[in-house]
Amino acid sequence: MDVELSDQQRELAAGAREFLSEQCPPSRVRTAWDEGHDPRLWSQLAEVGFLGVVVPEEHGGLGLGDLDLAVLLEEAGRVALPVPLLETAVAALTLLDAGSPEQCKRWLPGIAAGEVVATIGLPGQSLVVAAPDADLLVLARDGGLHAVEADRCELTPQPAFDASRRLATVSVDTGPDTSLTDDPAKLARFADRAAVAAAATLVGIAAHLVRESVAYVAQRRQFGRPIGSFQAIKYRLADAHLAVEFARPLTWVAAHQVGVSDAGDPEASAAASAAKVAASTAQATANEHALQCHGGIGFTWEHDLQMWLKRGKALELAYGTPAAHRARIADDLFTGTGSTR
Amino acid sequence: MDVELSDQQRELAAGAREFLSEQCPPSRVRTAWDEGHDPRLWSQLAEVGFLGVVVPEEHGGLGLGDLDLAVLLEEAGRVALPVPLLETAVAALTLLDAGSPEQCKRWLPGIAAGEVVATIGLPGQSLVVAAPDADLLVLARDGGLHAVEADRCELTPQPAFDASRRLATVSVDTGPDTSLTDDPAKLARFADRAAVAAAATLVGIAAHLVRESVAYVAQRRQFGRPIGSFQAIKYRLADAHLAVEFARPLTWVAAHQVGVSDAGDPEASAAASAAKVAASTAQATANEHALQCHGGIGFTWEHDLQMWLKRGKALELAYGTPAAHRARIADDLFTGTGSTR
Amino acid sequence: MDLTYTATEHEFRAEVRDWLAANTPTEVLPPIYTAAGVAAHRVWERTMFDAGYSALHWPREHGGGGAGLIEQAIFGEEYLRAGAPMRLNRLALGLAGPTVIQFGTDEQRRQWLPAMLSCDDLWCQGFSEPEAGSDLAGLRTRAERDGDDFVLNGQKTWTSMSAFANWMFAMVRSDPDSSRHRSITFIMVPMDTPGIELRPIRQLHGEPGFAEVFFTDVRVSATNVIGEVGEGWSVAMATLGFERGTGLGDHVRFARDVADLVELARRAGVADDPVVRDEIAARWVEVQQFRRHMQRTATRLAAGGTIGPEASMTKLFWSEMEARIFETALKILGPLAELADDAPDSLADRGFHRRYWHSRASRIFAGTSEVQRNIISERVLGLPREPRWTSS
Amino acid sequence: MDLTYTATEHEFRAEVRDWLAANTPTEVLPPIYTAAGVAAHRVWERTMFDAGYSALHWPREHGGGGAGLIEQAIFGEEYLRAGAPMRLNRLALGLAGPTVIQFGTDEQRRQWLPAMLSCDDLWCQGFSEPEAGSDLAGLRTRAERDGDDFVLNGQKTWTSMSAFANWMFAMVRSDPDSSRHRSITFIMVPMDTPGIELRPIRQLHGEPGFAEVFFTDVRVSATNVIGEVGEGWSVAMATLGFERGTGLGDHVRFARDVADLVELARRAGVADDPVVRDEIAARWVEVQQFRRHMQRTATRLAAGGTIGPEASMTKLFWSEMEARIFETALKILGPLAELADDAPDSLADRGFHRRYWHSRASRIFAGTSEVQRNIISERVLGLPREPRWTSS
Repeated sequence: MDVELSDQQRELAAGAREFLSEQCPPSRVRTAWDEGHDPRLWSQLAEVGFLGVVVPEEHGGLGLGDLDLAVLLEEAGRVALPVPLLETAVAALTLLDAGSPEQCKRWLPGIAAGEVVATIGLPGQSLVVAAPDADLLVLARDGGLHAVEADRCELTPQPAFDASRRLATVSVDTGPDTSLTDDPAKLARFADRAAVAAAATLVGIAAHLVRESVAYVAQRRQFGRPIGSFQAIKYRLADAHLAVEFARPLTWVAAHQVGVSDAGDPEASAAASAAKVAASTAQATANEHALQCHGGIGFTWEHDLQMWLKRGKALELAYGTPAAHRARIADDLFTGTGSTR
Repeated sequence: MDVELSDQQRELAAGAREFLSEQCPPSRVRTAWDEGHDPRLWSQLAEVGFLGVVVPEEHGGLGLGDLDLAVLLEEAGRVALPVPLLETAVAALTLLDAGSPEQCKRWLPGIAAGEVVATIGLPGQSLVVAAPDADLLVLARDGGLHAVEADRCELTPQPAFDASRRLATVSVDTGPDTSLTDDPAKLARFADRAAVAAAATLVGIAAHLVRESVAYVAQRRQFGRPIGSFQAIKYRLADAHLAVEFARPLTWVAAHQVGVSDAGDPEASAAASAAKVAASTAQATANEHALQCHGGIGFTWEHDLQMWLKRGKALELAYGTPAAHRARIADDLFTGTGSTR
Repeated sequence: MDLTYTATEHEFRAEVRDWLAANTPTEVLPPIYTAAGVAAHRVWERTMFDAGYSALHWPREHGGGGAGLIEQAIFGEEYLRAGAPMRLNRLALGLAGPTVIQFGTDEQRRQWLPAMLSCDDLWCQGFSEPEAGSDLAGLRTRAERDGDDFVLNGQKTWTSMSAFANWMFAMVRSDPDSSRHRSITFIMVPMDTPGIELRPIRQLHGEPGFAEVFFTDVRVSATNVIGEVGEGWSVAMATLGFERGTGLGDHVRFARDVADLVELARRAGVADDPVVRDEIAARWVEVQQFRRHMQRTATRLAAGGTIGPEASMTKLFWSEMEARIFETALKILGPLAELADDAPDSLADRGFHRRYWHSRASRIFAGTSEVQRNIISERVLGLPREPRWTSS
Repeated sequence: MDLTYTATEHEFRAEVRDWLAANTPTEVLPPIYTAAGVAAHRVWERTMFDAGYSALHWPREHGGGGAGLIEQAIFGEEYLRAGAPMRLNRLALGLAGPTVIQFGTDEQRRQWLPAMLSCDDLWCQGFSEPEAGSDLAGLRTRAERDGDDFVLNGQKTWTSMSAFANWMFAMVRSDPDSSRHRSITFIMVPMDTPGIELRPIRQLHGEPGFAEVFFTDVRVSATNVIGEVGEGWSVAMATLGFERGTGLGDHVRFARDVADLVELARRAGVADDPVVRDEIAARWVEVQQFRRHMQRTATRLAAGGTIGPEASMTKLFWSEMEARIFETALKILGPLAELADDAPDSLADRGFHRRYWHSRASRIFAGTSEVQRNIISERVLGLPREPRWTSS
């Protein structure tokens, strides 16, 4: 029993934090809002191996697993990384899980090398992030999973309040040649992976919101004292910090379980849903309190806070709303396999 | 347009507050917990006219209406009155609304004179308050309303955590001779009246909880200062006070509407449900914060706070849970008459 | 208690409704942060003015409608129901005007009131400063007496309409040596005075509408002072009190927001989801609470009562309620919530995106929820004030 | 990350499970606030002692089980799953014992530890006072030196088990002239000393279990002081730190509470109500958060880490979670929620009524939620402390 990161994972986190804070300052996120996909940032991520973090070494990646990806995505959340690392990594894991050796060979080396931008579309959800930038779309369609090249997709761009999300609805001709699998268990694991990846990113976003707010209220003075000395402010941030710290280990465990369990394992699915609920809730708490602690300045376009506020709000509801995940948990609690008991 | 009490209603409130605080101090509430129904208190309430507040003058009452009753019940809530004034008054209003002249003549004078204890049983709800003490039970049974004498009822006592509530389940042989009405509109108004009367009582309970807590935290010192000077405590009580003050006018309006509208008027029903939700929520907020502000001392049997905490929690869920009332409002919002629009 | 209206009030409502039906622009006017929008709204305000509706709440002797509180509420309700344009000169009619009426000299009244009514003058407000947000009395903009003038140096922020306003009512510090509250002066500043510079503030949701206003040796005649020099704090508090008295009829706006939730749930296909229904019903109840509270407030004011610190309760309730309404909307929209208002698949309309984020700001502007809770606990409930801060 | 157990751990779990299955009393023991209950629980504790399970977490050299954190967690889980009786001498084994082990002399260890393990001595805690609740350092019970003794005068409150305990570990003020924290001494008081009087406190839900303890010229040997005279504050803080380290395996209790919610919903006929299901699922998620947090804490402690102010996060989370669990239960039960546990129609069992109200108290005892939030914001997040109070 060991519910903690390994030394290697801690190093990955520290390395990612250093790299991302240097290479992806808020100004670069802002640029992506205006100018779209940032191919230079994408190449940089490939160079340090982050794009291939879950790609096996034989295909040019680091060969790490779901938990390592979660660690990396928390760091991506902290900088509001404006490129589809989450989606590309989940696509890679899904190719590995459900694709043929040929399909893996065709796409994984390109993903690791940064030559392929991939994204994902979940069952029953119409919006696809980064669709205009993707070379490969892993989509749940017609009861199965499909790997589709970009030129077989027709996109309708759907602008979002976080411009870097670059959403679109996608219409596509699926066929036997695009099919990865029809196994519902693998379909479930695909959705679970997306939920956990979103949870990890949300933990990072929420942690950043708390951290920025703590720094701000410590120096912002009103009524002759730092506003961080007022209990009302202190308790907001204590509650937000609590929510974040209690979402993180659950998210790690869910990532680990989704990775090591059999596809469709109900305990792993329950853990994934729980992680998404907990991280979404933590983000919502941090989001509310961060803006309130910043006051008017946080409501300006100029202030960087908005980029995390918007990304957080978007991811809170993407890849399964908290309500949908709770409904799934309740089904298991009341009628399911007992994995939630 | 006048959403305020009349001078007469204000006088009623002031008179009731003076009378009840003198005649029904916490010690008397405590006694009722141990010794059951307090016939002397019942007689005193009759003498000042409170038991006949809604009974027409021809039957020996004050001939006032639903709003006057709500004003009185708020005061009853403030002292945690341990006798079934609420139930007796709703029974009286229902006899007036649905009973024959004979039925009115038979019961109303006795109610006003304090010779009859009455209680009510709502559709679909098994528990009846003060059943062991009641001479008359107005019960929703078999799709209609019935006025049943105590000796035709068989009781199963159901002890509650607030011992003064004296609950029982009731089995009864209804027949044409017990019937008041089969009109669904009148049945609806019966339930609406109970909900509004509960709401008014809850407002009083919640107001008392806030008031006691304000007094306590102003004098209780910790860390060398009154705990009422801590923002965390102040905000709890500000929120509770806000909830109470914003529940009261809605409760008044609902009482007024239930009284002056046609039986089953959907707007009045929506108002009644809204009042019960708002007052229950206000009580829940005040309940939580009052105990937290009192700390350990509030958790003792000796401290009087517990009597309001328990009565409040009981009434919060009685006469329609907040969830049930919200579901009814939602039905109206989505598919109903549009009275909620 | 009487929920009915008198025959006269019914007549008034019918009259207002008819007039609005006949005169409300059928097309949505351009936003007021654009020149075209200001021009279009000026035309509308002129129409209102000609009909005698521009300032119902002002006394007749000063060109207002002299309407009672109930009429004001009726007008507010009908105005919102008609979907009429937002009021352009809100700050003049709601704040600056009543201040001039109460504290101004006859000469000052003549100078400013008529042009407020006609919208020939547009006004902005100069209270907030970067270092004085919640702590209004912490303001630093200096006003030094120099002959018949004051010379202003400093900075205001969160100034709305400043790009188009030709007047600002402002609080300035006229005596740096005096206490925080005793050294503040309330003054009217012509916005075309040399030394005034604007820097627009773009809001989180992308819209403009606010600006920082910088004063460098801005020379303003001392005749523009309202009340006594050094007594501006109490004038300003009265001004903010006027703001707190408004909002009659606002429940119509929130009721419409809740009706929008019902509609959104239908369009999102979750109208039968009991969790969604439960939450929408909770919002509806809150709007009813607000509605009845506001009607009670109007009744009290109509009977000659006044609003004191209880105004903080109104602000706290509606701003928190509004935030909850739009959080509920987000949940209803689910993954579609993040779509911009002009996205093809957006289920939301009428500027949902702007309204959601704006509801988040409502808890901050015009007194944060924290400031309101301080006022409620200290001035309504009488709890002890915060201890003075001694840096440790 | 490794969610599996080693073969040794599996073996240990099996062994514990088997032992508990064979030895756990099949009938519910009388409550420990009765003499019969104390006697019955003493028998059980003796059984545990004989099996070597009475203090798994103590070092072997002091008679404990010398178990690692993981074993402790496994034992805690199995103990709760078996529905074994509540521990009688919790305060001795969890607080007083570890304090004596860390700060006591060899002589003191010999004097007290064995009888704690065997339950021959029962211990109570003397920290809280009427004027020193959240503000522990505000305590007033005086201890004056007189020859080889201290003479105690004052009052403790919220003392559990005091009617049956023969020892109390207490904080007393040994030097009224010194600063708040520097004048506190940690001392062991024999409860049969003349001058000690008890007044039972009945709790809100009707149960006894606590008492006020009055000291009038109570003479205690100075050899009973733990650590140095005047250094009792740091000893007591370490003692409370031990408390914060416990709770491994507690997630089993909360998981069972959530399972109870599911069962309650079935019995109340609302198992298909999506609003109820949504809320129960939310509670389940919270318990999973707590479970993984506690496992992570155990991992850290097992690796030699320590718990500092983060312990406040654990307390705040579980106490707020527990209160939410039972609020959810109330909503599920609806109008039946107010029924006493022994009412014929009560759907709740296993002391629901007591558990509901107790969950309300969890936010108050052992450091209120306010105290925990202060610690988190100041000592974890580093925000400024409260300003000092100057009466105004």
